[in-house]
Amino acid sequence: MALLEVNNLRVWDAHTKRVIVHNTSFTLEEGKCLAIVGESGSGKSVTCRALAQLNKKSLCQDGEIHFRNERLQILSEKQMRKKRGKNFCMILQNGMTAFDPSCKIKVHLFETLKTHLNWEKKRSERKMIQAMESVNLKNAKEIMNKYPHQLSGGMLQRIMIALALALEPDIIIADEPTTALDTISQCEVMEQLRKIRLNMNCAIILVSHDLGVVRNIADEVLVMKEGKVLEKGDTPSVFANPAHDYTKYLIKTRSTISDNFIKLMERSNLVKS
Amino acid sequence: MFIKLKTMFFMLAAITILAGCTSTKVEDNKNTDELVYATVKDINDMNPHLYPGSMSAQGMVYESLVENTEEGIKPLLAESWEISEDGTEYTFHLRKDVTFHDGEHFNAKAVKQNFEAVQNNKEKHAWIKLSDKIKSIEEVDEYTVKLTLFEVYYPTLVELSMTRPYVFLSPNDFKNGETKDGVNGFHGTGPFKLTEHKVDQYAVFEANEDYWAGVPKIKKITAKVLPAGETTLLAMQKGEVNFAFTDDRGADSINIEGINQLVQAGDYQLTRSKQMNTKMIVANSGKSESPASEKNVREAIWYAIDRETISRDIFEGAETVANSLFSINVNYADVSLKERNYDIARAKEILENAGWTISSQDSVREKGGKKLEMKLYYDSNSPSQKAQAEFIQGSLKEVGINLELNGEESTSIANRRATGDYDLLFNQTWGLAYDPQSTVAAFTSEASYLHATKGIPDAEQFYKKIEETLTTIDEEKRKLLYEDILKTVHDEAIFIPITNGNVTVVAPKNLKGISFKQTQYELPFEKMYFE
Amino acid sequence: MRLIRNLVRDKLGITSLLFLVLVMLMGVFAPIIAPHDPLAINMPLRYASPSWEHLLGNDHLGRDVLSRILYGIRASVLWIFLALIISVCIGTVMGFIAGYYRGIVDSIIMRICDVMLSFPVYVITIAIVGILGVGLENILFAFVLMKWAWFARIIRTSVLQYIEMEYVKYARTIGLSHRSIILRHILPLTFSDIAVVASSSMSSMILQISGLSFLGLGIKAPNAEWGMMLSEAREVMFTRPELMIAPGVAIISVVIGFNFLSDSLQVALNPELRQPSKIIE
Amino acid sequence: MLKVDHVDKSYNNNGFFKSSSRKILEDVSFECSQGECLGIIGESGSGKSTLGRLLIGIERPERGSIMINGESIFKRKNRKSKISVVFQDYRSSINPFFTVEDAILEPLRAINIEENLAVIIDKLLIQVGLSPSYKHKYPHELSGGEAQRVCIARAISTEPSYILFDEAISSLDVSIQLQILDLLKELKNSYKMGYIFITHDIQAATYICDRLLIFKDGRVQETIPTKDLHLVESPYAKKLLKNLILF
Amino acid sequence: MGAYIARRILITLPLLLAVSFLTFLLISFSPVEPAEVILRAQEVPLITDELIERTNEELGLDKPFIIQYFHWLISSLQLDFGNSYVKNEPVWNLVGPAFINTFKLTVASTIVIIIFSVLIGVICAVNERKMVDRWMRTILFVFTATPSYLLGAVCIYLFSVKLDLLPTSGMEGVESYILPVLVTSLGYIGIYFRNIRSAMINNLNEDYVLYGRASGLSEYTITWHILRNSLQVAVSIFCMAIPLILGGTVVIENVFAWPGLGSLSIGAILNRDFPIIQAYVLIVAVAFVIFNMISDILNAMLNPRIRNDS
Repeated sequence: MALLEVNNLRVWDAHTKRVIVHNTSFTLEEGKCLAIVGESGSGKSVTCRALAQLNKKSLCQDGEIHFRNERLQILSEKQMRKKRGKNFCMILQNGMTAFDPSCKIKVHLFETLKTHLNWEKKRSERKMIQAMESVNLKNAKEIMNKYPHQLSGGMLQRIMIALALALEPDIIIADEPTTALDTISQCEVMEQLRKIRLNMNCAIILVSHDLGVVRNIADEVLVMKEGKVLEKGDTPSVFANPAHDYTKYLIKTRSTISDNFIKLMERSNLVKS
Repeated sequence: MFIKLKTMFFMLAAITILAGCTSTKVEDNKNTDELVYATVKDINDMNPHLYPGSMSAQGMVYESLVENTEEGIKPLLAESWEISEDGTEYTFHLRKDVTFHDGEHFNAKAVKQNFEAVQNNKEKHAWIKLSDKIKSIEEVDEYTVKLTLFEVYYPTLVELSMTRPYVFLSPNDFKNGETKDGVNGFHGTGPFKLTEHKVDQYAVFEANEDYWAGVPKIKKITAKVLPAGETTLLAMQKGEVNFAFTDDRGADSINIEGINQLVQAGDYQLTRSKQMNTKMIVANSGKSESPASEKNVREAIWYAIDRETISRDIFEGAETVANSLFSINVNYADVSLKERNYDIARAKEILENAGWTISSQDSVREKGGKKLEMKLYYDSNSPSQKAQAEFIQGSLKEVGINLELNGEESTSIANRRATGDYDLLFNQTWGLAYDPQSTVAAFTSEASYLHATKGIPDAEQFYKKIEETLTTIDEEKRKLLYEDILKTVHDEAIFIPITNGNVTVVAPKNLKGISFKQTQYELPFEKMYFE
Repeated sequence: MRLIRNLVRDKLGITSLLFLVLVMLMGVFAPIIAPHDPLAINMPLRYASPSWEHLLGNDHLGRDVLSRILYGIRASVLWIFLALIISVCIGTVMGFIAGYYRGIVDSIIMRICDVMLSFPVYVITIAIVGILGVGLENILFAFVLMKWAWFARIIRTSVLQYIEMEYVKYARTIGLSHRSIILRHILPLTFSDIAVVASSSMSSMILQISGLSFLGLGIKAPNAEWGMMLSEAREVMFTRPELMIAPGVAIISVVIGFNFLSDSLQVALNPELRQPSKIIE
Repeated sequence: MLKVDHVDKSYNNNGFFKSSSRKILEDVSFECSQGECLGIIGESGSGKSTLGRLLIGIERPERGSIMINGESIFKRKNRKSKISVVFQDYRSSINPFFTVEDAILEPLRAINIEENLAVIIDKLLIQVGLSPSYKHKYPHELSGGEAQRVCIARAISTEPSYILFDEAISSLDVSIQLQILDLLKELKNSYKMGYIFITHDIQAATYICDRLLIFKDGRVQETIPTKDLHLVESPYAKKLLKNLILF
Repeated sequence: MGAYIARRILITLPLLLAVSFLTFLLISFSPVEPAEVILRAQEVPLITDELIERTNEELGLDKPFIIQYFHWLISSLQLDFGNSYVKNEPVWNLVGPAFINTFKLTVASTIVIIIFSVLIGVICAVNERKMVDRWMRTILFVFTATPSYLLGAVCIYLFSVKLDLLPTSGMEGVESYILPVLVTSLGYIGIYFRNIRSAMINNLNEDYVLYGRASGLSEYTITWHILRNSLQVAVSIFCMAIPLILGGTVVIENVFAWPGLGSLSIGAILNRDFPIIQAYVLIVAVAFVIFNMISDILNAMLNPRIRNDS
């Protein structure tokens, strides 16, 4: 049984009637990682927000989304709200803006834990410290008492992962989690995502334009362009034998740059392939 | 959340409206023995020996030795008096049953102290010639005082009857025996006591239960500050205020049509005094660089003003056309003077003959490169003055005179009158008690009309005549002198009369006993009563 | 260009702009289009009701209200507009000097602005009228004196913002002169900011000046001005409330026009506000 | 030839009681010769953008000098037609009131070239792979890649001695990045200009640069020819390479 | 934080000094000789040169300008603004009560403004582009464009005369506050609710709102976060509203016969009573500067970026 099944998802702008995501269907198995790949404007973010019904009110969507055989569309906003966070956990691109700038980090964390697990502050704090330490954040208590602007993007990204860890969701939706980060933080964040998946056996939907990241972690790939799904399949086969011209093109450009690099580094043990 | 906010909003709105609805309705004044009158300005400093205060308020609280009535000078705080043969000694016999509001007894000592306090601040009272003439004041016995003058001064009693400064304040209120630097309280002998004063809001006067001439029937009078005319009208309509009258400065802020409507609605009555003063434009003959210094120009202006229309349309008939500085019911004013009726052609002709030529229709006349332009100042608190000014501006344009209008506060206008910094300004005579002697005396006073009259040919001679008029004891001679003086100013067209004004009272319909005094500044509230 | 294009797309904005231009033109050409002499006194027609001859009726001196409203545009809109332009010009120059050259000049100008901005406009206007006397010109003088600081500060901020734009950095890199950078790269953009601020402060100035005229501190009789016309009408507002309608509507509609224009300019200039919904990728 | 010599730069935090200053660049020295492409690699906060501002002469260092062909770049006339720049943010790189034509002509007009402008424009546009019909477009009508191409056309129009690329390809999609990099390679061969390529993307940098300069905390960690990249010695550079996510 | 506040207060001091100097300078431009004005205002009919000289001496007007300024400054600090030319009373006796009256009106209006602009702003923001939003904006748009005196007159006519609910003028009792406060507030609400609304809408598009939603937080919690951030902008605006209203009630005080600073100053102008004008300008300007300072400090307290970076 698929964990999540999406049939003919369509998203359009209510005012301009422009269709942003054309009939899109895919399934996500328990514990798997699905990557949605595409260049800017391909509608990949809108697609994954549509899953949790998080798009703006001016965007309409139809099509069927089944989560553990439950139709999400027929749920009330209140029921849906319960699913968010508990079942679907999101990780946003820019950690710097993802937390209320006028509150300490812990406010959001505790509010979320209180909402879903009804934990009181003490327990939340204890659990968060655990979770944060497991994503390599030291001085967790101190960090929680800071404001977003006092922390780096990589740290905030890892806090979001830690929160997901504490909530133990079924699906983590990671929207470009590495794009805004430095090379070193990128690597760390990817490491944590991989770890979380192993430890908790939760499924991941990863939205990214970075084929390197995708190839690294995803089991399946969905290639999108201008709101349409061009190709889907399991990662190795898509990368080895891309069916669509566009996929081929994407892979080729990416490999041109990195081949050059890899060739340079062949003689070294610095880079792991 | 949103629903909650909405309900919250509507609840708040509802509370606001409810608060409005449940607010206690203002007391109905119609059937009480209280009067609430509207005043444009605060009653101000009530010190009777200084000038900033409201005269109508001072008139309620303080009294003078004698009273000026239609029939002449009558006793007030002085029961009787004698004048010495040579006319320089006045002996007053005081009433014995008078107390000040603070319980202090009114006697010769109090009179002497008050007179001395006034005389010690003499320079401020220069406008009232008597202040210059007083030599001494003595206590003869407890209820007799003797006033000695340096020389004969015929308006002595008239000036003693004025609302200020020769009125009496309880000596307990004096500061170091003086009043010029402020006083400790405002205790007079009058029919009403000042009991509460909130600056720029209201002042409350209550009936003096110990008043020597009987307790006034109106128990409480409140002066409420309402700067804008239409607010007054509204307040009257609602009953927040139930009385209004032409105020101190003669500013008629209330719209006549509005009053008429109010009266027609049935709750109010309108009472007008007989002609009290003359409203006029004063031309500054002494300002040589101004065209107003030229007699022909002044005369042309006189001819160009359609006083009939002003009286009919702007005053809606409430004021009558005036043809001379004083109306003939004023003492000594019954002299035959040349009439100058509305005559545009005549005005043009006069100007043309005087050398003010016009190049085309709609342009301004010129003489020797100088344009025929003048500034007219009016009281910004008086809509009728503004309307008249605009009307006159239009008429003068027709004869080729350009008039610039400036609205200012009355104090500022008085200031201009005193410094001579004007071409033309609105003014009015001071009322029957003051006319003609005070007005004529004012021709020589810098504070008043000195600048205006300076341009009269042989002005020194003219001023001497005025001095003589006031000091002569020969009644016939005085009459002749007055005639001469009035003729001169009339011929010179310095005071361009417009209408004869009166005091207007709007009062509740059931208020009786509304009468007037000889001055436009006070009302005898003590004589009023509700039916 | 983009500005105009966007503005044209915004119906409300272009309508207000056209309306205001029309009003101003009517003010300029008042002598041609006004049916009567606004100063012609005609006492028999005192407070006459509207008629074909006098479409909006007559006032307390029988003057034609319509003509006075038309001539009133000059004092109520055109002169204020002129004062606004003068203060905008002073403010622009000062703001540019401060924002572009920074340093000590900036500090001095900004401190002066701080001091000027510590006085509410009403208060200074009242003080200046108190000193120089009543008159529209004194009020306008006070406004110019006070408002430039406000514009200077806004323009400085926007200069500081635009100076950080990459194309300005580029222009500096290739060695363009300060003059051409200001004229070609910064002024056109700040100009649009100025337009927004100026049009909204225009409406507040109209309201404030009409308020002062209403208090009798403004224009001198017999010249027509809407605030004064309202003040004249107020005296008879309970017997002839209809006299308040014409000047009241005139003020309200012009002020609304400027408000709408300011809003539309803001939208036209800010692409983020333009789209009804922005898709965040 | 561009020579950066012992440059220090710090920013003042103007406090009321004390003014503290924060060092952004410390003793930075390097050279870039004509026709060379030098990559400056640094993570965010390393001071590389400050360095960028110094290299285009719009800010001055506290200490040290930056010379082009022996003349200071902080004099306006020395920069004219010799230095150019392409920024990361293509949206604000072109004045929104300018057409593509205006934008490209700006540097040419600045050095008073008035002849044959129409021909030059067309040639430049073709050279950066755009159709000459683009010259009447406004910046907001261009896609990111197109805008960046216009910026490049503008940068090469005066054939400067060197061009600074300040994260010029970072905001573009990978496929576009490659196109731009190829274009730059091609242009370099035909114009023999020096490139200074500031980026955080070490892979892209190796694709185009001859020499790499590893930059951290305002200091040069290591300078190394690209072909010897695997021989880096500084611990930071090693860590950087280790953490790369490769394709 | 403490350092920030101290710094902000220290900056204010020279500004206050500059403001006071400018006030003094302004009045000294007056073309009329003060001594003469005083004497005239007291209706002293005959003014001699001697009298003027004596008055000048009494007032210290014969001293050099800068000394006059310091004298004035020092006595102003003790609330001694000299005597009113017209009423011959200490200025503070007149200005003080008037200031309190105006301040009462200001505070009442500010409270109403804050409550309603936040409420309406929030309602409009969460219902963006819906009926409520459109109607609210249209209605308030018209109110903002209406001259306050016209609005005042209409309100008096409607509520006081036609419905006979409220007093027309004066300041006796709570009900006399309603109309002046309403008229004062309406214009400002029309401006400020738009600020709140657009701040809310901007915040609605922030990532933290999305993340909050994605974390399954309730709309209530999210709205609270949005409001909290939007109010940061609003707090400083509201703080500035107090001195703005303080200096802008002139017209409304005239319409409702409110015995405040506005009425006092208009009277003072028309009587050329310069000490009162001077005190009025100074008091409002000082209030302006101080509230500006408070608004900055409040803003810093609410905004952790400023709070911690100082």
